[in-house]
Amino acid sequence: MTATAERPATTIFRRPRSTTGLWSWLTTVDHKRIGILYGYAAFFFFVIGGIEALLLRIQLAQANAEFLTAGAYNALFTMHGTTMVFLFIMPASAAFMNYLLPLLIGARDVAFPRLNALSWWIFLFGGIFLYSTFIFGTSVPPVSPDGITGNLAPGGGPGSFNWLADSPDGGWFCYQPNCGPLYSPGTAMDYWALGIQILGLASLVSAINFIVTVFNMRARGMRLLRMPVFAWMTTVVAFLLLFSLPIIAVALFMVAFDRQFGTVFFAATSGGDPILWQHLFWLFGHPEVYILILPAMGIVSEVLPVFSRKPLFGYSAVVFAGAAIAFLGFGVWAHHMFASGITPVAQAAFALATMTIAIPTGIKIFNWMGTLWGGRLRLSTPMLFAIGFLAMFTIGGLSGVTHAVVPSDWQQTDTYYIVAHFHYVLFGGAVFGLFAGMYYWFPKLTGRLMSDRLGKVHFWLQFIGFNLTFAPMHWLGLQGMVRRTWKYAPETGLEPWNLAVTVGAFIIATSIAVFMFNWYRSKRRGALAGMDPWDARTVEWMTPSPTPEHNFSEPPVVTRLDHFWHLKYDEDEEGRPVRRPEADEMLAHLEDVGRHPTTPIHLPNPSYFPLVMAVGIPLVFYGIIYHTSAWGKALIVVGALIMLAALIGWGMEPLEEPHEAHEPEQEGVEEESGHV
Amino acid sequence: MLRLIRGATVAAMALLLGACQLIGNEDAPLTTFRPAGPNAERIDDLFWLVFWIATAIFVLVMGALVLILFVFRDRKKEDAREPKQLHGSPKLEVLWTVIPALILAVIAVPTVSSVFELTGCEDDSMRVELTGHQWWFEFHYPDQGVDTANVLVIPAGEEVCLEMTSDDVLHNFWVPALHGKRYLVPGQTTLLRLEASQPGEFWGHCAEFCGLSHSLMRTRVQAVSRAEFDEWVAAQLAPANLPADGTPEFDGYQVFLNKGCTQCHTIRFDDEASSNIVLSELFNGPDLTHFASRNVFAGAVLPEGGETHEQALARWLADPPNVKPGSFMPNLALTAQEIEDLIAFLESNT
Amino acid sequence: MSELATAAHLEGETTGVENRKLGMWVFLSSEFLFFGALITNYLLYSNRAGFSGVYPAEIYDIPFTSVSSFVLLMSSLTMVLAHNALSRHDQNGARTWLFATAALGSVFLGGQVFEFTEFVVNYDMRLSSNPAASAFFVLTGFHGTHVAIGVIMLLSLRGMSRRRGGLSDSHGMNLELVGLYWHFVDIIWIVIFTVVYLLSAPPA
Amino acid sequence: MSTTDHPTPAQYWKIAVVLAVLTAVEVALFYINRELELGALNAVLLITLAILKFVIVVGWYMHLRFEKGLLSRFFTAGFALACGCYLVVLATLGVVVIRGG
Ligand code: HEA
Ligand code: HEA
Ligand code: HEC
Ligand code: CUA
Ligand SMILES: [Cu+2]
Repeated sequence: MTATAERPATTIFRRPRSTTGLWSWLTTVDHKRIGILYGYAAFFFFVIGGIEALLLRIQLAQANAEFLTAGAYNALFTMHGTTMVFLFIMPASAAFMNYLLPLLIGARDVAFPRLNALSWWIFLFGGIFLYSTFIFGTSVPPVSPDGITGNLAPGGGPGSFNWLADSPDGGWFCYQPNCGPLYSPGTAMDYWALGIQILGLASLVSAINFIVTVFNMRARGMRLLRMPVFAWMTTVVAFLLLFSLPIIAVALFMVAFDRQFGTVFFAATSGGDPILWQHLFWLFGHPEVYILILPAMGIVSEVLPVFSRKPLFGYSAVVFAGAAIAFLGFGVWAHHMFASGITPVAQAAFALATMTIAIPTGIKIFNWMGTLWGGRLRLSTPMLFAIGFLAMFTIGGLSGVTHAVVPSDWQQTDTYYIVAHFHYVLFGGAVFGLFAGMYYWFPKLTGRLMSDRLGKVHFWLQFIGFNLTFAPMHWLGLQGMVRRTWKYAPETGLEPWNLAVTVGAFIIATSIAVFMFNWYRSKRRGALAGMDPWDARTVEWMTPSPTPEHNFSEPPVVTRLDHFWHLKYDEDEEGRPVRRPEADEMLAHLEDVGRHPTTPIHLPNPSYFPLVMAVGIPLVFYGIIYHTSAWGKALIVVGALIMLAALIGWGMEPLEEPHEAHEPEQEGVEEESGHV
Repeated sequence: MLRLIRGATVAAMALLLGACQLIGNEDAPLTTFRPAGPNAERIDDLFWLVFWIATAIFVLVMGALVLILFVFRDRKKEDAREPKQLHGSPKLEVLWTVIPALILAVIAVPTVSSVFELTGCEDDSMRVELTGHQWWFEFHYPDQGVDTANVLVIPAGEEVCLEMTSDDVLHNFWVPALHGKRYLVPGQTTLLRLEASQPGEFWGHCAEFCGLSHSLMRTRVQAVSRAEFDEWVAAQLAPANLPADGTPEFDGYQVFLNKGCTQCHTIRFDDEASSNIVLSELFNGPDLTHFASRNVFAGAVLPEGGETHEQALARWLADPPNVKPGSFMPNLALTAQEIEDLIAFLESNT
Repeated sequence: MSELATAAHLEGETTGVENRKLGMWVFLSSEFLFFGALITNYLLYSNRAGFSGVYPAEIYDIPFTSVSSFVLLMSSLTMVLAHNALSRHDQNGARTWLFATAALGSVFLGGQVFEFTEFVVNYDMRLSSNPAASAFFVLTGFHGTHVAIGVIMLLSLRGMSRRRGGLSDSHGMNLELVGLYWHFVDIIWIVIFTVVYLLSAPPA
Repeated sequence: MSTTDHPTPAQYWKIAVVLAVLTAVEVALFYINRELELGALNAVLLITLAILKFVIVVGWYMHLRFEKGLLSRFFTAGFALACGCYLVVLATLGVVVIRGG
């Protein structure tokens, strides 16, 4: 089907045309720009989440400290966890997926470019909605079942950050009934529940988009088992999102209904079952942790081969292990509930299921080491981070296995031992992996290289800071430090290590500052990268850097895994690569064609409607929070009308403007693509 | 610069490990490493088994990684040869699937068996009903008829079965020296068995986030000999002493009656005196009949920092939510005199 | 070493299914998890003993619900007939069947409104009565919302077809998509009708 | 756009009749069970009937039978995953009792 088949019946607005400046970013449907937007937003939230963590750490540096009030502390760890998971790692992964997925599979864009823009805007507004709790949210003292009103925390001095206490404070898994209407009255928790709901919507739309992209948009010859591992992991993550988000959506609706409309799903006083929430949350939450780690594993699988100058060892094993992790990930959720009083049969079953995940994960680890084995390891910054990932993730994974040993977990659960585990996998794993990717693909993004020297300073500072922060937490946990604790008594003997942890956190912060400086400077003044700075293997490097708007002038025709590498290298009898004599000429040709396409290329036109549509959603959700008041109802109506208008506009606007090719030379040729 | 940082890393790691070793012997009352009863010991054994297996894997994997980095690092020599392009090895894939599976099987067997061994209670063990409140623990001994709070007294060498529930949100009862954790779920009953081999006092903590003062919801378990336990029960069953007229204790008693304390707290006197107190069903606060017999109170948080029981009580009565943010016991605006009298009265209830 | 780019190498890069249709199927597969959670929720609570107030299973009007289930089921027939008519370029037929589908859907919705009102007014079963009631209303309510969205989509398709004198090929895809969604909502009701209405019983 | 071997309208009507009959049987079973207390048999029968209707609608009305296998794989994946996970949730919450435990 081509867009020429019909003329737009009415054009309410003129189509956006700007290709530079603010408007171009507000209306873009280019997957690369959307990726960049995701990336900066995610990093912004990383800094916010990090600052929250630093505040937590200052409070915990000493026993019985009074730096933060209890209310502020509880709000901060809740927002820290929520931010890092939903507003940092997920969108940062989405940034990579958006930017890279089409490039990796040799496509011009994702299947539904406008839906892609919609996902981004929904995400952004979801994040803003969630954070607006700091301004609009309220916490009021709970009322006991017997009708006695509790007391709020004493205010503390102006330096005690008590104003932060008016925000969600139930932990990132919001256990019921503490998060219910009875024990968390006030609107803060509504912001949390509805904010996560909005963010989930954004991810669900992305997931569908990526799945269709992978199955329908690959370049010729790019069979599934020729896709780069990162594209594979994107696919796997998309399926994880697809199947786990509806679960949390229902769970969050139940919370929201309990809080807003008087249902009693989790109200123990009316017979509701608080454990049901835990099942639903973790049935989502455990797949979620693989949603967080698999993209990083994909990145590492791209980086290690390039810097070892060897193909990925056991490509298909790595791919299938990724899929197996995802599949098994749906069968282990109750390992977060070993202490909840589920039957021993269930505990044993979930323990066994949990342990099996170590097998496919081990397969990945060992294949990565097989990749390194016998290679010519260039320890540039991306490689350092990838190796850091390998080492740190293994530690986190092994402590994960110790949790799977149920009776041990009864001791460990809800202590800093768990906090240590998940920071090793989340920070040591996902964050190290993401940094590897940032250094690796920075040239693709900007055409320049990041400073390797500063990169190494960043790496080593972060590596030290990270271990100093999170290694002692194992110890603290086993010495009895429960998590989510605002204060601990001096007699517990926990103080020295807590101080070390806090120092470590500040070293991490320093390292991040180094990174930010490096990024800023390299963008302006970094060495020019050229098209293929790393002598890479995959087809995204077959386009000039920075990537031109149309990605590929001629989409590659892929003949095998690591297509690009094999265009550059032949193998001798020993199986060692020999650079083809024509390689340099080919690169020059690719660069030239990439910049100056010979055939006209038709790209999806920018559109206002994703942005407009996304504006409506938070309005409706604000309206729901205040639905008892007239203006709350008005907000719902206004939001709905905006969405409806956007929908109509969207429906009437063809994806590609048939008679306004965006460059004069590009008339006539139609690219096949969907209409959404 | 870089070399410096790298050197520092290695040194820091070594220090870290060493320091762990040192502080291992330190006196941490909540540590999981000093099990004091059969349940915790069983867990401890299991932990160490798994710990050493994990450490072995860790050492092997890290050792191999460091070795690889050392051997295969590109030394940027001109004549360096390109590496052989290995694509994988089905044999190795099988190997590193099977070996971890076998290791896990080794871990799985004791895991599963101990789960069954350590869950639930023996039928004939002594029962204690435990109810979690924001932010204190209430203990009721149904067979003995004793009510107390925050300090659980048990006979050493005997199994005690906690039948646990919660009055409000989730809590999680944890005494590391005696057993792992178990949730207290409103509307449901969960079981946890505790046994201390020797007399002693053990610290505990609520481990599930339960609102504003979760970090100040602690507990103690005191294991005593059977004889002492029986004595303790007898003492707890005795009614509180009605103070004689004109003493400071009596003034405190009057304050207690008149300042609304009885809305939430029970003190059991002998029958005649009890009839003086209108016990309101309004709210359930800790039973204060033998308040002074408990070495810690207010969620086992007070006294703290070396203060005496009396000093702590004075601080508590002056402004409970200041000691414990969010506490359901309000600041009753007591005068210094009233507080003094109350202390005299409450401290006499041993 | 390098192989030739033979035709066999280049096969199988896409599914051949139109993007939007693939997207719709992918979306529908995730809806199982959505409704599954709601049904689970109902199953958990529907026969727990000890709630105050009535249980939904005590007051079902099976004959009434059977009729509205039948109505929804038949709307799947009219939906598929609309699709079939369009594929035969029978614009009028398509319009008629679309309208019939929307009408049947509306009847079903009307039935649901009636049922809810009945439960609230006659039996005082409300969202807040007990978890079983909460679960019932939220499950069937979300299903009803899906039906309502379907009806709106059907009507706008029909409206578009009238304004433009017919549905073009690309609208044919729209119709097919709406159809898939519609049938899906119907099969969810098949499950709900059996599991929630016919099989559930109040606690003994 | 659509494949050629779709059912004809006549077939669609026939399928509708089958569906209607199955529904009638379901309702009948409900009343029979009230009188005769069929117990587990009732559940088995009703669920079988529902599955039958489900498969018919998906297979013919949604044309899944006539589509690329990939679509059925996606669809069944969602369905199977939902059934699997939620049954385990119910089992763990003690609603579905699995014998032998
Ligand atoms: C990136 C995220 C991520 C990842 C990848 C993992 C991976 C794993 N996690 Fe983790 N986990 C979290 C994030 C993650 N987790 C979070 C956020 C929480 C806490 C949530 C909260 O309470 O707030 C948590 C909590 C958590 C718990 C609950 C603890 C509790 O609260 O009581 C458990 C229990 O079993 C667990 C287990 C595991 C296991 C077995 C793995 C496995 O996948 C690990 C597998 C990897 C390896 C084992 C290492 C490499 C393998 C080899 C070298 C092969 C050889 C190894 C063996 C033979 C053992 N995790
Ligand atoms: C990906 C996820 C992620 C990441 C990266 C982190 C990063 C960090 N976390 Fe995170 N954490 C979680 C996920 C994560 N955390 C989750 C899910 C929880 C559970 C929450 C709950 O219980 O509900 C948790 C809980 C948690 C706790 C437990 C709180 C409690 O139980 O009471 C602690 C305590 O120390 C902590 C500390 C830290 C620290 C010090 C970092 C540091 O690594 C952060 C370092 C980053 C920065 C410091 C960035 C800032 C940069 C700068 C400031 C540069 C300078 C700026 C300028 C020049 C402008 N975290
Ligand atoms: C509205 C209810 C309420 C009133 C009125 C009240 N209390 Fe309390 N009291 C509590 C609660 C709840 C606790 C438990 C607080 C905690 O540990 O978090 C408590 C704890 C205590 C404790 C510590 C008990 C222990 O063993 O932990 C003492 C002593 C005490 N109150 C004395 C008093 C006195 C004296 C008065 C009257 C002047 C009083 N209370 C009035 C609710 C109340
Ligand atoms: Cu009670 Cu934490
Ligand atoms: Cu998990």
